[in-house]
Amino acid sequence: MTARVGVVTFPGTLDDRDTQRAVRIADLEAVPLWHRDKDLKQVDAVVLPGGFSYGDYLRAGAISRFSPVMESVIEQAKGGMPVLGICNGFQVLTETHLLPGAMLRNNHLHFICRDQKLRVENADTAWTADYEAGQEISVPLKNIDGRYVADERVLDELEAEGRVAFRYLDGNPNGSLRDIAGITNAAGNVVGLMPHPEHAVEPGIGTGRTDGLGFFTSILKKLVNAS
Amino acid sequence: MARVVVDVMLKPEILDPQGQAVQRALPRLGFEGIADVRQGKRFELEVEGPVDEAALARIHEMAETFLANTVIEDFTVRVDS
Amino acid sequence: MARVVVDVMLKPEILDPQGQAVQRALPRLGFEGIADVRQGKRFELEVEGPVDEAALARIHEMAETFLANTVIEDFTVRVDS
Amino acid sequence: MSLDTVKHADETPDVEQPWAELGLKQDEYERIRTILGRRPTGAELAMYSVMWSEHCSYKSSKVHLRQFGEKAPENDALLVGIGENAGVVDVGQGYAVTFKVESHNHPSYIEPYQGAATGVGGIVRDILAMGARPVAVMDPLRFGAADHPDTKRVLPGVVAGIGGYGNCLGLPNIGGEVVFDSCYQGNPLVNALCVGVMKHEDIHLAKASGAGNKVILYGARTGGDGIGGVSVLASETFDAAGDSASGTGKPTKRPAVQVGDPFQEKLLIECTLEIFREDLVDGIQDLGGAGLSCATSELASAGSGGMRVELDRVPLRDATLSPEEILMSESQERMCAIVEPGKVDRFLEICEKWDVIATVIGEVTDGERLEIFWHGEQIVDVPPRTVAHEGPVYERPYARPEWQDALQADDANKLARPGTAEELRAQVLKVISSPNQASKSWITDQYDRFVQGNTVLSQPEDSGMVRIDEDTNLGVAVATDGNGRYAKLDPYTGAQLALAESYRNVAATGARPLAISNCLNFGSPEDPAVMWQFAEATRGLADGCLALGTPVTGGNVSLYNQTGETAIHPTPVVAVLGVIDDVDRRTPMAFADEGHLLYLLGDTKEELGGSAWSQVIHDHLGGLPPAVDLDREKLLAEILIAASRDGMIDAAHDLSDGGLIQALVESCLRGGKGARIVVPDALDPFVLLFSESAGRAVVAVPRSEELRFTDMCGARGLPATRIGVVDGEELDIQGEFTIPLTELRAAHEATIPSLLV
Ligand SMILES: Nc1ncnc2c1ncn2[C@@H]1O[C@H](COP(=O)(O)OP(=O)(O)O)[C@@H](O)[C@H]1O
Ligand SMILES: [Mg+2]
Repeated sequence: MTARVGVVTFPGTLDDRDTQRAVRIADLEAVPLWHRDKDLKQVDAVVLPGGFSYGDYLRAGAISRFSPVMESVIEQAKGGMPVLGICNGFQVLTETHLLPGAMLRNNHLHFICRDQKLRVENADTAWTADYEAGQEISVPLKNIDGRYVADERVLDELEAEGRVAFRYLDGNPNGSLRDIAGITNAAGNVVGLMPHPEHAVEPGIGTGRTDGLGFFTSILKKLVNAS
Repeated sequence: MARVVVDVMLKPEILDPQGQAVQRALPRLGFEGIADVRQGKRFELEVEGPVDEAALARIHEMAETFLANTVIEDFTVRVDS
Repeated sequence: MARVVVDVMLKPEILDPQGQAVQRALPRLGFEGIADVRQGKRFELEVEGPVDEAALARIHEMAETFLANTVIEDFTVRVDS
Repeated sequence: MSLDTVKHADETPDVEQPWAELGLKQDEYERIRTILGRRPTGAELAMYSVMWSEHCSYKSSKVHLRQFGEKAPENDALLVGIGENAGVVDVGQGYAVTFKVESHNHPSYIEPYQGAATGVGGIVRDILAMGARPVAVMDPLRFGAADHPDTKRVLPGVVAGIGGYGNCLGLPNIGGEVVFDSCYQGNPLVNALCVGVMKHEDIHLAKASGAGNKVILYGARTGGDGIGGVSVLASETFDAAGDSASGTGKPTKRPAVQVGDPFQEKLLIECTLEIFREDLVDGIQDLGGAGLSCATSELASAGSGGMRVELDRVPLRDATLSPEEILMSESQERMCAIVEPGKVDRFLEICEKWDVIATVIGEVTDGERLEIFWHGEQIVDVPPRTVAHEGPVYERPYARPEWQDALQADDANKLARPGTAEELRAQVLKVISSPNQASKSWITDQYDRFVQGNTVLSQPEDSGMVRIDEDTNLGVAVATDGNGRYAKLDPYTGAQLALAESYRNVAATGARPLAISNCLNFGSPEDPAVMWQFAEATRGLADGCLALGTPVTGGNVSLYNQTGETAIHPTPVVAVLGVIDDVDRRTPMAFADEGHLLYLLGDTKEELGGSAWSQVIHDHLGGLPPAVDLDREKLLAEILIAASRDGMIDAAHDLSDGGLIQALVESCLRGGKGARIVVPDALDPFVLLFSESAGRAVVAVPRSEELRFTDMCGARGLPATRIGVVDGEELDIQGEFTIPLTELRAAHEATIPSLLV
């Protein structure tokens, strides 16, 4: 039996089909979830993919956060279900306050698309167990609202608890405080990051690297071991 | 130091996708009775020296040539009290 | 129909690169004497029915939960006169 | 003003009508009266005027464009040719690909962000209307001088608009062009290309047939934006932009600028694709220039029977719009579908699912007229063909300009050349850091090139390439090219050079060129010299396509790109589409492996006319452009494709503007490896580095493949000269100079950012 990973589509989601592909490449079953449905179809984990849900109008993630599917995701996440937010998904997670902080316009004000080097700081989350702490990976980064901010108290807390999951290396691409590229909740089941692991899972496609596959193999192991 | 506020809004006849998206979301969030939403920009300028007519005229010009794109936007300038 | 304006600005301690970019450009355009610029959002809401205290309270709630993200932004609500 | 009904028009033949303000000529207005047997109503006048504008009717260009059909090469791959929203090409395995390049030049000058954004939106809807899922975009751009203050306004806005719209739609931007030249100062060229993929059976056409079928308008509400946009912005000079006439002669000032909503377009794409999957439409048309006037008249004209439309049913954003304005509005993100009555409910359901507004606005009739009603009263009653397909056609006079001879006599090969190795080195650095030759990554990094997870190659590679089937690895490659300087020196050759370069770029990545699309950007057709350039360029392109066996599938013409008497350089932009059976076999441009041997393919002659070197070092434009040899181009392409398929080469880069040195610098920087170059005895180092002879490429060959590769070239008769090896951390032109990669990178990459901050 393999595990079922739900991939949510909001209006304006872009990377849902790519994320489903990445899930399948890791030998998991990809289950499309629709924003209007509260029903999570008994999935074992959920990915909120990248894109511009609701055009990123108002603020990135601000409108999607109120969708029916998110009511269920929030509830289940609080109960321990693994949830990964990539880019726009990360923005949704901060808007729901499942993860602290907020995402703002990049400090240089431009959209930026590049191959981004990261350090995996926390390899104990549901989505990073297949990496080593301190491992350096490269995955595509592409966004305009990628500047992570939170107040000093929250940042210190994140650092103290080891909840900074990923940090930018070789130059901060957007002004994120403390070079934060992604964070986790205290339980390690909810993880959000701006770069796109689902676009680094096949050789020859995109940057040609497969450094992002570990997110999906991590969750596979976790779910299969649990069952 | 005095503060001057420049509000920049899309002209009424120009499509405002952002305002529309907000308006359409409101009923779902349980807020009824908002017939229209327009979203624009607000600039707060901290002005050195006195905000006299000359200063306001300059800010008006700045708004017209730079802060707003008058092809699609209107603007207002006012001293914040 | 009455208009209510909600202004949303980044909290003062949060870096505002858009405002900074505007401010940096001003001297080049020949506008001196602006010490600081902050850029925020302005929402114009057309409200059906009377804008009484209850209505304003609802709009306040809407601003707090939706129009602004209070982790990073402050807001004000006022009836447009 | 009261409603100008058909009946009223019949009764009041002598009413003065604002045909001149709407851009119609006296004889055109008379022709409308003859067609209708009465004066047109205000609504009819509005429709004819936009549909007979240069932009929609191609009245000046049509007689020349015909050659693309007349000289079309035999080609089984062409499934849908010129005349539809976009051409469709068979790429095998049951897949069809549609692609088209279109201009949004004038709007992008007035409002760079929105002009460019809606340019992307428009071309994407054209592709969608063919039944295809859009899979990639490209953006050939041209701006005024890089250091001109207005370029600082236009360029960042255009780039942000293309990125803002395309990124939000989820379409990878896989290539394009950025060219600076003062000739584009008041007339930047913003061309946009979209590629879409479908199965053969999913091809849809823009026609309304089957009496009783419903006409459904879906997408955004109709507003007052862009009214007169077509005729004022795209066809005439636009001094009066912003207060174009509104069709009724009312004093209202409607903005001619359209604002795009990429989020709405994304919903429109997904909704439309779901509608296609369930086979719910008979005919479909996007709304672009001329809005509903265009969509209704084209659908009715292309189909059988007539059409009846209740215009008052159109959902409006602004309730005060008059029927004329509704017909002319260019509000974005709208589509029009013809749907059988039994499928309407399901159609509307899918629209509701995607939050897309959809309204039945009329039906197909068994008559022959396009009839439009406003609250029950008839305001339009026309034969649709006369609006959409039988507009005026002009045989504009053309003549080779007097200055052409002097321009060609001003030979660039006679310009002063560097006297020493030191000077040559300095000129190399100057050329590769000049705005046209410098790295464009400051721009292209603002575009998402990874979305959809199928991008195999993207800028700065020779062509963009996307995988279209995950199981078989089938892929398509597209490149766009154009060189206004060459075309100015000789428009016939210039157009062929654009074609040859684009063709070569596709082949360099290992894909087999199949078909072309083009965007012809020129000055005023009323100037005989411009018209001559246009005639020559189309003739060159048509002849070239015939020689290469790649048919023209469609394209776009943008005229009136001029300021006062001064036209832009004639700028035909050519897009070539190619297919590759296995994307794993693609050839990238990067020199990535030390020890690989560098071969220069083709002949290098002394050809500096129109070259980057002549522009950067001497600010010179004169002489003749490089000669074209299309048989040679074909041979080169065959070699590049075979070498990729059989794994004989590891990298390839086509040679074009900037010559060999430009290609070497780009391939070295891309791979992070240096190269040692030995100048062949027969060649002068300066000519080797800077000549822009066509039909050339540089390739990196693993030593183990050298014999096989050179044997192949020898057997086929393609000159292949070993010029060096991938090696070290510097570019070493032996006996001349060396430049460390770090210095090259700094020179190549610093220019564009420094110009735009
Ligand atoms: N330069 C050109 N080469 C070939 N076909 C062209 C060219 N310009 C326009 N066409 C064709 O003429 C038809 C009408 O073009 P256009 O009005 O731009 O279409 P649309 O309104 O769908 O964008 C299309 O089929 C287009 O491909
Ligand atoms: Mg079309």
